[in-house]
Amino acid sequence: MSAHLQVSGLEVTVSGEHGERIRIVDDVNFEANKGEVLALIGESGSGKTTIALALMAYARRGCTISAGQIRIGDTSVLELSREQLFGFRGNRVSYVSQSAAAAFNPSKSIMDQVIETAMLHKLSSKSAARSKAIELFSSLALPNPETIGNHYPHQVSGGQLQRLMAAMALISDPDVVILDEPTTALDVTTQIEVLRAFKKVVRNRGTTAIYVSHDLSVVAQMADKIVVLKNGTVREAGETMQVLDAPSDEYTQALMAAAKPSLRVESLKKPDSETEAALLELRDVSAGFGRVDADGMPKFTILHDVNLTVERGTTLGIIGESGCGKSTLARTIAGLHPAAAGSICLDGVPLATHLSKRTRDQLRRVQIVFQNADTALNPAHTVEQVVGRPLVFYKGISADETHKRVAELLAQVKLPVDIATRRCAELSGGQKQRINLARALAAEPDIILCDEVTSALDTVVGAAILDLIAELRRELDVAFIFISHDISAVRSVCDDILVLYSGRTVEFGKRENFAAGPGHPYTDLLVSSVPELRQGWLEETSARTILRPVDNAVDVDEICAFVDRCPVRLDGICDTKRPPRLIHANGNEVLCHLPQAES
Amino acid sequence: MNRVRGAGLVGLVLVIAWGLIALFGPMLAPYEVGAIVAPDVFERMGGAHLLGSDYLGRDVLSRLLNGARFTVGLSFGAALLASSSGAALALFSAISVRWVDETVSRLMDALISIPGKILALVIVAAFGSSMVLLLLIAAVSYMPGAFRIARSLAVNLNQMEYVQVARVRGEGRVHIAIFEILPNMIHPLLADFGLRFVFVVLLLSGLSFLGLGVQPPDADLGSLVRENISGLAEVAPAIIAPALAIATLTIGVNLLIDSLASGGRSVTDEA
Amino acid sequence: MILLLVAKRILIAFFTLLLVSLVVFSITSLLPGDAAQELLGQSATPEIVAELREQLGLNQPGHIRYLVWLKGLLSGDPGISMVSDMPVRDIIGQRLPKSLMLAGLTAAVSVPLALLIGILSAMYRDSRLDRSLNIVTLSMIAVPEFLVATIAVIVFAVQLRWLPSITIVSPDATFGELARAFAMPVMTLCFVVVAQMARMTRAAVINQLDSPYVEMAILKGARPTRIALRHAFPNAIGPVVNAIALSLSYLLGGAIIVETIFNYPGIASLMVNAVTSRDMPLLQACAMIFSGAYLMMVLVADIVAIVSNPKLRHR
Amino acid sequence: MTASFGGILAYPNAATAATPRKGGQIRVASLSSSIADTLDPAKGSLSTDYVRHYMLYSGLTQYNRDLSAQLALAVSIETDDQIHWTIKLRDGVQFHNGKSLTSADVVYSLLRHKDASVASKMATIAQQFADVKATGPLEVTMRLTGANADLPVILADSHFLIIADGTRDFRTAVGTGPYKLKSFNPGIRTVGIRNENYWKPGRPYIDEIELIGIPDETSRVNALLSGDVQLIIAVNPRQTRRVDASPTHEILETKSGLYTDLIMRADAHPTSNPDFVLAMKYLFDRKLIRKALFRGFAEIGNDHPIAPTDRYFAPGLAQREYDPDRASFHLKKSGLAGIRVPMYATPAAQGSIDTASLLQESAARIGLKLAVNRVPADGYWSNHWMKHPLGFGNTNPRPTADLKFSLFFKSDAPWNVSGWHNERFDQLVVAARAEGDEVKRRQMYADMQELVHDKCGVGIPVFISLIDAYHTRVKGLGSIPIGGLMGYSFADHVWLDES
Repeated sequence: MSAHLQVSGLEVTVSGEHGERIRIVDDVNFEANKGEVLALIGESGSGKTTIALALMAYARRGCTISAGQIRIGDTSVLELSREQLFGFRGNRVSYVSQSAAAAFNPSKSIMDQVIETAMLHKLSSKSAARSKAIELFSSLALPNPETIGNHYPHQVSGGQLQRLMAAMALISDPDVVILDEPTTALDVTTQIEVLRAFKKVVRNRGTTAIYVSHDLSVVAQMADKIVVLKNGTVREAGETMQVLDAPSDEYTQALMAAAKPSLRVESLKKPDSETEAALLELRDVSAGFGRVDADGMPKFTILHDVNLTVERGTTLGIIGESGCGKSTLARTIAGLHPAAAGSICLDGVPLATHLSKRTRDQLRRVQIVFQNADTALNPAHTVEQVVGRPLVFYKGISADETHKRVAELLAQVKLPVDIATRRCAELSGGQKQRINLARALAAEPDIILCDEVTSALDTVVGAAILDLIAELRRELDVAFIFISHDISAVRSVCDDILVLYSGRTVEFGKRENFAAGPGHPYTDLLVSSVPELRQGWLEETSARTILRPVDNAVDVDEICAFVDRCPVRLDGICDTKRPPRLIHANGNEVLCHLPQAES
Repeated sequence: MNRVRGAGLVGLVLVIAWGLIALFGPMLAPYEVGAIVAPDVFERMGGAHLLGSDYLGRDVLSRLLNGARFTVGLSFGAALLASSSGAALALFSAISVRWVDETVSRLMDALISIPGKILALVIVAAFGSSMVLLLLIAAVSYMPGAFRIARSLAVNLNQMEYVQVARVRGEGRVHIAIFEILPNMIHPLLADFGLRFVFVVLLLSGLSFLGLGVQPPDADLGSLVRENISGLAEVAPAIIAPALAIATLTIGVNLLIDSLASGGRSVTDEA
Repeated sequence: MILLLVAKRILIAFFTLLLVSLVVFSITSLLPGDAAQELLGQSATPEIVAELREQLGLNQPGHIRYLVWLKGLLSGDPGISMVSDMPVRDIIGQRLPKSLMLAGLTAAVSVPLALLIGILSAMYRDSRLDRSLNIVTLSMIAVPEFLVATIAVIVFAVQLRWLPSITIVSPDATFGELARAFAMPVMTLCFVVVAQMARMTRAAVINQLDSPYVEMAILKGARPTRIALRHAFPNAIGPVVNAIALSLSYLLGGAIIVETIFNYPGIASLMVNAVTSRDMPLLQACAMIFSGAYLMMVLVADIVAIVSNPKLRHR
Repeated sequence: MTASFGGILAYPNAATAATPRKGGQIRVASLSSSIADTLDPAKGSLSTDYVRHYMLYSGLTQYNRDLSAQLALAVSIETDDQIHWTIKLRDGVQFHNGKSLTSADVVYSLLRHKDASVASKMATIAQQFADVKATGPLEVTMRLTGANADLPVILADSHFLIIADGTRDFRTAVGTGPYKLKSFNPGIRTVGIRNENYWKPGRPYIDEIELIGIPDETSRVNALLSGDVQLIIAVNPRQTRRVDASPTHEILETKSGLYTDLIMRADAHPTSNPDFVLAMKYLFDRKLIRKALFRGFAEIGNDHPIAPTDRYFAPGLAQREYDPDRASFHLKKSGLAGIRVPMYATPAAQGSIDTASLLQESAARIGLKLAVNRVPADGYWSNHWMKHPLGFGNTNPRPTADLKFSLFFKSDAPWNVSGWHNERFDQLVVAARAEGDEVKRRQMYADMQELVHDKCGVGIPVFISLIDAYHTRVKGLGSIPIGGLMGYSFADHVWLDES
């Protein structure tokens, strides 16, 4: 018996600058049986999405499927006529894309889009399609399945959209569903819910699925088979168990290594003296936007009374999900987003809230490195201009000296010197992020604020950047604030960790304390949501109970901000009073009503 | 892909050809611009007068070779002035405090809402007609459009993280405007410049219809069409030639910008 | 939300109009000669001019005249035309509907045409059709409009005698007569405005066609027409209406050449008239109308953009 | 001396063979169209106004084909001394509203030109009406400030058409003319319907005339050729070929005294230099101007304002030819060789821009640089005309030689365009005006022509013909060289043939 899905000799080309064809997918073969989940794994540029799209006989602009065979059931996909393809796509094979927020049409209601496939292929009546959609919504654990379809895409959250997109893909009961990085854009706490929903639906329906991802840990939870791709070729293929336990290809091994959490900071640096003022100290800092009221507080508050201290040469990690205010915190420290209340002191000297009132030296001592190196480096400038500018600006040194110093800095971030003459736009993502760091270092700052510096990078490249940061810490007397949503990254480079939730510090303490034992319920949730690189982890992790929302009438500032999502909340206390700041046995500060729980 | 490049190439060839004619045309002209040299008016092509004669019996080829200079030169100058002053004002506006930005924007709105040809009419009536004035009129008419585009570019770029990095570094506004924002506007502004060039060519020919063109005996291409319009019924080369000249010039410039812009975002906005 | 926006924009519009009137007034006060001289023409002698100036109130200083005019306008009276001695309101009242009619008809033809061309070129991007349409639209603006109009007249009116060469509209004209009368002016104006709108539509739709949700629709098995019309276009409405608004606002003032050639008594030639005869109240009124029309078009475009976008609508 | 203009009414087209036919409608396109269009004869400033006014009103006299005066509402105009005039009015003439014409209407119509608030174009001319009195219900006596034998001709001017006593509101028109006003929109159109009670029995012929203005000359011809209008004024000579090519349309050329002149101010440098002036005059290639600019629709001029068709034209005066050598000689003599002089031309003066380019061309050959300044038509008369050392002007046909000389050349004339001052010439003007002896008068005018030709800073290269074009169904059209469309008064004369 032949496999349900069979790909052989697949080749995809793009046309190069001079009209020549460049192969971006080269002789790819794999197969999957009915009901199996096959994972295509690889980094950006590995051709995984191109292959996935080829399964629907679709190639993006400029690409051509130039050779190979794809069989689904008894259909030879690449031989379908243009007209047949209209009936095939969406009907026999459907697709869930990485960014649901972008893949939903912003101007049409969700329900219209979910049932569109059924309507296009005349699979059922409109009302039947609607009820089927509602059924899928509830089996995907979406809230309010009856009404959620009436909303527009921007009105629901990213995690919900991702599940809605799965419903859209499944409405036609396709033979094969392609899930292209469906959880990459999500927070870990959301990701686990979405993964669980996908797995349940795929298993229950016996759908054959292609799961495209760069994340081995996620794939470990979902896939029966893994195909490892690099530069458009298959590096390794096999059962999930076998690939994870005994990877034969060295690239697979490198992937595995990068995915495993590692500790990059060996020794904790102690403050030189207790009497010396901390390098950076924030006291009761609040910030927000909108009209400022009589008390000087803005209409929408993003940060609530944040306190933190960074000692010279240490690294503070700030972790939290998207929207928790962690980037605002970095911008507030940098003076880009003026604080509404509280104080920020550098070496005991208060900093002006707005950067225009800070001295040039104060500005020099605090540098910020942004998440997205693509937008953080001026594409019109050369590397030397970018890295050299702080030297000229702060030190006013000569051109010759600048040139020499730039070379040193490039060496420091492990880049070849000849890169100095190239334009930033021509560099790769990892190179850009290194330049980004080199620019910050050029100012010889006391502290560098790193805002999600690895999250836009591939795993291997991101790991290398983490290594670099760890090395810089060792070699230079620079403090870092390392902001991330990725707790393993934070744990690997930081001395102290601050957990931010809804603009409030919910837990603060030493890094070691976060590896083990219970802390704030939110911290626990974060830690437990990070997928582990083994099969079965998803099933072992307890499903989250759906909680009753708290009465809207209560002023959220007067109760625990986490109460809506807290699995261990105490009704009558958590939803009525502001939580106290407790010191746990391990020394961590925790913002919670509950005494330290035993786990 | 290759074909697009082909069209761009055609555009480039046309633009270069007209550039050369603008520069060297007067030297190549077989007759004096103002001299009546043909025995009859609206003569056919060929013979002593390659493109025939005009409504007074002047040599069309000579007038065309001379006229290109004005159309190309004036349009180039005016478009350059419009684009550069619009961009400068936009940069200034984008980095200024809100009320300055708002006032400048409203002023541009006010300017853009006065029809260009009528503005030209008023200004020519007020100050008389001269090359410099025509250039200024065209520049003023199209400056608000350039401003709008440049401002929206500048406002977007102003939000970019590299600009924030510069700000955190403590760089002044002028440095940010000139070294951080401006270099990244150049490409779309160039495409916009090409469009503005075309608009100016058309405005000038519209102005020549209203009798506000270049001073005689010289005539820009639009004036050549206009003054020979009575030869239209007999399909005189005197009117066909300059009309074709305008068409090839504007289409050439458009094709060239299209192929340049197809790499990046295409920038097309209001007149 | 929308009401608030409208209110705010109208306020800004008033400010802009004030600015326009100041600009127009200061430019025109630089004009040599005045209504009195123009009224008397070649036969003017200094004494008569002085006397007439006195009567027209032209001997008052400029800023006083401006304030008087502004006061009148604010109380709803744009004044009396100096040249024709008729209320400006009546003169405009005769011309404006004609201009609006021409602009309206042109819009009714050009907008669907431009959308069709724009969407078709976007759908078949870089195809032979796209390139031909591109050349066609480019050629449309590449020929001076007075030449287009004159060729049309010679072909359709003089040679073929299908259409009238000048646009005369009697109040009791039938639809057929109207269509014949307006065919050529509308066509000429379309030549001017269609290209720009079509090119903007193409760019805006292509912009949407490159977005992930369009790829999603393709992968659902939707056909190109459905993708262009039902998926991409609704999201391109914002920039498209903006381009349309800008192009159409040209139709009132930019119609001067068409009005001249087809002898159509619209408001653009009225304004030219006002300039040449130095009829300040009339000139100012025309400027206010052009400027007001522009601001209104832009406002309407913004409102349409908001209404068409659920993100802005449901905020 | 007694001058009497009485007796039989002789209409210009009385000799036409065919019998006029009544009925039909035509649309006529004139030149201009603006909100300044008026129903007030005193304010008429452009051809459309004149045509409209002649449609709606009648005057005391009207022009003959030779621009002499013919009686109209007046049945006699008598004088002994060219100062005191007695005018008897036609009995039984009714205004469009039924009111009868009386002497009060005439007095009002003539005296209002002296009222500045009327802003009459004829204010200066009307200054000579020292006194106008009604001396009977149908009799008016006038006293002039000085002798003027041309009064009857002056009264034929459209500005002096007769309106009802006390009329101030010109939103509508109540006259005694051949057509009653049906509708009037300034800048758009005038529609007149036949006045059944017109004082000329049997006239007018056409039921309804719609008058529009088409300023664009190509559009005007197109409108004629496409059948949208049946009669047009001011065809550009270059467009006549198109009309000729149409079997159903014809051209009507009227040779006239219209000229575009080069004005060289006597009170400014360098045009005060008589040799410079002569050099300029020799630079005119008159034959080329006639051929190239006017396609033959012009008569060669001789640098004085009397056209060859005028009865006072002096044939003995030698024609000045294009002569670059002499021009060069005079330029050298003037010591101004090599200077650069700005020259102002405008669309407002017909043909001036092209004439300027031709002059520029021929001047360049003798080393004189003329910089052509083209300025817009609006504002030209008040801001440029007669204000620059070298510039163009344009003078419409005037009915008499006296008017031409005394309005534009006499040293105290308001429009002494070149600022010329010649005592002998001034004396001749006054003397000729009062001279009753035709032979002596002719000699005086010949002397004046020679003076202007030799000494005055005005160059008149050609006299421009007036060109109308019409559909061949339009009959009865003739020439009255005061202006196009039969001196603007076609409505009184034409009829429409069976198609």
